[in-house]
Amino acid sequence: MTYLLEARGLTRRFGGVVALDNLDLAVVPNEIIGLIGPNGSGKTTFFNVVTGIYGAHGGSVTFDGADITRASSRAVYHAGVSRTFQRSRLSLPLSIFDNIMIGNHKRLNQGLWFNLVRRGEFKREFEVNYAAARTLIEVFEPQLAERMLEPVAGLPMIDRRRIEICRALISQPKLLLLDEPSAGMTHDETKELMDDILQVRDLNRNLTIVIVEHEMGLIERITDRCVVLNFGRKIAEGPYRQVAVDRQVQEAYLGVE
Amino acid sequence: MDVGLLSQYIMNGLMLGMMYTLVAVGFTLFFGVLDIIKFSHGDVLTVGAFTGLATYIGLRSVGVSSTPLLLLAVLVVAILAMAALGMLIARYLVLPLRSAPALNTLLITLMLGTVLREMVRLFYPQGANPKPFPALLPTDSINLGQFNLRLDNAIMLATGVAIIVGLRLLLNRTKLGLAIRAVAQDEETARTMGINFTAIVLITFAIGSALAAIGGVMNGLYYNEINFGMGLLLGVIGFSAAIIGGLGSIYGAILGGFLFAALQTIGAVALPFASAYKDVFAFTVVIALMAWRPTGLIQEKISERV
Amino acid sequence: MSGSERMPEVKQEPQAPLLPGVVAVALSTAYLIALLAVEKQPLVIGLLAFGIVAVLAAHYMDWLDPVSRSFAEREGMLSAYAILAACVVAAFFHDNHFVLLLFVTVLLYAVATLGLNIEFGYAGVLNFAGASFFGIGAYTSAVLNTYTAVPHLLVLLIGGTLAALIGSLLLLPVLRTRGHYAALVTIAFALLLKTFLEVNDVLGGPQGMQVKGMSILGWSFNDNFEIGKIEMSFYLNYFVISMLLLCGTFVLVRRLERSWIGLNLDAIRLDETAASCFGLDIARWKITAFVLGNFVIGLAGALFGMVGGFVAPNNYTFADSLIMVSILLLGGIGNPWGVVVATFIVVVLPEKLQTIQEYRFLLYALIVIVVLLFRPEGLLPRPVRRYFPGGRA
Amino acid sequence: MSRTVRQLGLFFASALFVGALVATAQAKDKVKVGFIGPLTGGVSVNGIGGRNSAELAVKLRNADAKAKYEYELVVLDDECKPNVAVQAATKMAADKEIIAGATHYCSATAIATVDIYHKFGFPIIVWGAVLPDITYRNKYAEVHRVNGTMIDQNDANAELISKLGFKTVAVIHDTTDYGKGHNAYFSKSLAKLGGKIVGTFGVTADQQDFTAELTQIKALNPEVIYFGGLTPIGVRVRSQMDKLGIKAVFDGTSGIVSDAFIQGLGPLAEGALAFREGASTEKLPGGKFFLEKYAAQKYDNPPEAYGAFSYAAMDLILDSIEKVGPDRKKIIAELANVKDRDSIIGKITFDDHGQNTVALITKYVVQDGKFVEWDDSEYAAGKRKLPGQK
Repeated sequence: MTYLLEARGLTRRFGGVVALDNLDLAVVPNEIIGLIGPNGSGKTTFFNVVTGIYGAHGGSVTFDGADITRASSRAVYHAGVSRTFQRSRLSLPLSIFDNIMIGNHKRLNQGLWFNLVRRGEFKREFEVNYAAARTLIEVFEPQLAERMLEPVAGLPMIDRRRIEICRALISQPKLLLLDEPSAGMTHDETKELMDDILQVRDLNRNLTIVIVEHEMGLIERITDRCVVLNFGRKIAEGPYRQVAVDRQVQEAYLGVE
Repeated sequence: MDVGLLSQYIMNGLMLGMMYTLVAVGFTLFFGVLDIIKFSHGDVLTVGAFTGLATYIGLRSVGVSSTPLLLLAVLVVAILAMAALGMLIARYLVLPLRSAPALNTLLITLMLGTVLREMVRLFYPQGANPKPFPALLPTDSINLGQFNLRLDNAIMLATGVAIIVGLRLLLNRTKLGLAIRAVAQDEETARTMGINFTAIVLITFAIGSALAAIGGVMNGLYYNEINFGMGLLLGVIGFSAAIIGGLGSIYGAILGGFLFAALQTIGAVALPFASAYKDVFAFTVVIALMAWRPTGLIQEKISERV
Repeated sequence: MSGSERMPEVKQEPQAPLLPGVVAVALSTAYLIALLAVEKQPLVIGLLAFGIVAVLAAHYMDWLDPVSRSFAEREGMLSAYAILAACVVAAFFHDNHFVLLLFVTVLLYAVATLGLNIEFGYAGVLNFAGASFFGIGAYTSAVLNTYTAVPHLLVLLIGGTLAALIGSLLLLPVLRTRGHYAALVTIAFALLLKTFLEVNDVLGGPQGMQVKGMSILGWSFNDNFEIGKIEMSFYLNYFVISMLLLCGTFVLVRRLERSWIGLNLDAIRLDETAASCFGLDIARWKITAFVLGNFVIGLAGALFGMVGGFVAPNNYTFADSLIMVSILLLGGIGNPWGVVVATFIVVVLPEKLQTIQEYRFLLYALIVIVVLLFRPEGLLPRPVRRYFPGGRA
Repeated sequence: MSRTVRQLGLFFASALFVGALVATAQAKDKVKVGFIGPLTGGVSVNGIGGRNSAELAVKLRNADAKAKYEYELVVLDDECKPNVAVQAATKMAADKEIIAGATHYCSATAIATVDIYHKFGFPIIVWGAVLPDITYRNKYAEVHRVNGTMIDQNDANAELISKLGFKTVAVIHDTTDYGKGHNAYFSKSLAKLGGKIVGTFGVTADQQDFTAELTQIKALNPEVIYFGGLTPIGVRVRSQMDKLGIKAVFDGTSGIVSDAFIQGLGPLAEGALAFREGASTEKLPGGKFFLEKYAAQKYDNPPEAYGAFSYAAMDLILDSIEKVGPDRKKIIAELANVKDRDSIIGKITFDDHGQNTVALITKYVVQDGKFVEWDDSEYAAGKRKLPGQK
């Protein structure tokens, strides 16, 4: 079968530390994969290597049939991968709308002439995208749709997460990488957020999601499949129930060797 | 080129390099502990030099005439005064701005520099004019062919080296040095280690400013003239030196200081065009260096958490 | 998508009234005229004190909010009034060479600072060599007006282009460096250029060069002229063209900010990594901002060269670049209105305070320090972006 | 009874007289005149000396009951920098209230501003700058000068050092028009007398370190170092010569004739040569009068070398205003036909370029911390010798 995302023997080192150790990981279209493992097991590093923030020291990554191992962050985004960050990286002084539009970069006309001179056409494009952003954020929190032009600096964590996810979704990517969406949120908030994400996914069936998460309840509930990392190596793979009972996994989490 | 002549040029270059280094080390110390650039540093040097001169004139007027005594007094007063000034600046201008964007700190300290400079110009008697600075060191000299070695220059050079070595020892061998390096590494851990952050910052600023004072006096002794504007260019050059060396690294500052002096000297003598172009040459090389090594010659570790 | 029937209205806030803005413009015009007219130092100081008190009072009475709101939403209209006001001031001093020169200086410094604003107000590209690019423009008009017959309007464009081109030599280091390291690149360039102008004979060395005044289609800008029977200062010519330049730049900067490009620049300034993860081409936008900014600065410089009639290296030192930067921070980074207001303060204040002539730099530096300490966002902080102010988002 | 009448008459007469006086005193309307010079920076002593002297002229005039107007002196600082000077000049010329001005000690500033005075039709008299071009490059009716140009002083300079038997000279000059001018005229006159220039070095006016240039000069080993520049860098060059152990005659120009030069160098100044057009102040026709009046004002600065010229320039302006009234155009016309006009610096005659012709050149040598006229010095008498003098 063809994979949407496929990593073969992916390796990344930081000085002496091996963050990714010859990792094989394949993602089938339209599935939701949970990427789990103890802290420092290389989950986030995997995202950073895939999205071109870090280069790989070995192995390869293909996305949608194209090799993106050496691709820049830009290229990866344009290929249809977008992500959220473990520590929210919104532009705080900018408005909700602006932050979402940053995620929409590839669908906005970036021409100097268009932006500076053809204000009429620009306005039309603006209104279309404004509407799109509203529709999207309303799925998460109708309140926010009324505050589109307020800076995000004043908003609570949950709202920032929502905006960050909207920023990742607005460009209708093929693959969404969620890096610990639950970080800094209560259990209920997380649950709510996930339901919203699934709702979006129902609107856009061919969205594939890789999610890094510590909330095992959440993983169990939404993932089709899990991949467990430890010291940058894959130690287990399969449905959550199955990997949850795996001895190696339990040892990894308990830190027994 | 004639050997004597060559050694003369080298001597000139070394003297310049020493003064630049003294300034650059200050910049790099401040950056180390606070990650900020205190741009008024060059003008602290000016104030130091003028404090020294004022001390000299004052003591002469009360009849002190022994040169060594005068020299000692000039140095001590200048150093103490600048150390105090440095602490005040840190306490009331730099520390309160920790949360503000780096650009604000940069601009405020630049403006502070203007304030100091203007104060000297306006409130020091006839401060707008260049002031003769007494030669307090023995000026005997030996002529070796084209090379004229002056005792005072030799002494200054030796002093400079001693100071820098001393600073290294202070930073590496003493508890204080350990504390400073801890703060430079990571403020939080330093605090948890029970280090009084504010105190360390103040002390660091005191040390850096004291170095500036020494640099100022040295400048006066070398050129036998000081003026209210001398700090501006020295400050910028010191900053450049610290940067091309690599901010936060003492060795970087030293390397940068002497490198810049070398560039100027080479620009003045070894290049086809007129010696007046030496600064153009030096700064061109600086810019080229930045393009080649964007974080300085002695690289700062940058690890960005994503 | 289903956006068509739900039009993108912001919450239905009522259109802010025009009046407060108009009143504000009128009052400040009157104040400006008074300030420029009085010579007696006690009066000047009195006026300044009054001005400060008045603004503070208005601030605490919350009279400023309606003003800022009507500026936010009726900007087009109020800009027109502001231009009108400027013309009133100019007309009032129609035969006073010096005041008009001062006024023109303000306008052109404002243009240059707007250019700077594109660079680090939006893209966050540090530039401590503003005065140098200003100088490149000025020297261009000096050389071209002296040795060639290039039409002067073209000379202005060439000045801008040259500034942009020479600036491009710095692109590599500017793009590769960050923070203080980036600052050094432009600082080094500022010193380099000044020394170069000083030691290089072709361009007059420290002695500088005379610049022929502007003349378009035989209309010489350096001659006084008469309207009816009234003698007009020749600086009125320069006022007109500088005003046009300022308006043009203002519109450019506004449109830039209120477009996807403005958004890109902000995104890059605030978080390069995140920006590149959403497909932004960091280098492309930094280059756009740096080149465009320097072009604007050079343009202003070229015109200012002709106004002043003289260029010398000492006009374009690192210290002068700092003045531009402090105008930007005083006014409030990213806010063009702030730039204009701050330019008036920074340029006019020292000129009017002649009694403390000696102390004016000291005072000026202190003011900047105080403002930055107590109002780090500047006098007029930049408001959050509205693409189409007034009613619609 | 007749006595009372007489007394009454006397009373009324005196009353009338007083009244008249008061009336005239009130009737006097204010006229603004300007002064520009370097009040800050390295040569400020000369600027302040000039300012005081101009002020003195105004004060004396205002004290004079016969004067038609009451004068107010507007003083601006040119910092000896062309760009600052241009701003100051524009400011003064743009102010219609100011009728005329005595302007500039530094040639670099004077040459930069002449076009502005012309543009605004503002009559000025240069009181200190010596560059010929100031009056001779253009033929501006607005521009005049009471002091002489640098041409004659460089002839005298070259003549003296060759008379003393010096053959090889290295030239250091600042790269403003002032320094370049000196370099050009000196080199020309020296060549005529068969002297040899072994090297020429242009330096910028705010340069601090000259060791690079001087080390090169040391290798050339000249007998004389000619310095075409002003006091501040003059001081630096001389003291750094000593640092590098260069034993050559320091041969300066009018730009270093100021007490600041000697204060700056102390004993090192000994034996430095300098030249100035015009007699030294005390030997001027009105020199004694001027120095007395100046001393009476208790200024804390001496008038310096060009104070007398500044006084003369301002006095000439005031005379003209008294004669034709406060009107720029008329003043220009009036100054155009100044011929054999008596002044404290001797007869003033403006040629068609507005240049006063000053024949006499004074040669100075520093002796025991003073600028002494060469002919009265122990060096001329042979009691002392310049370095390397045979």
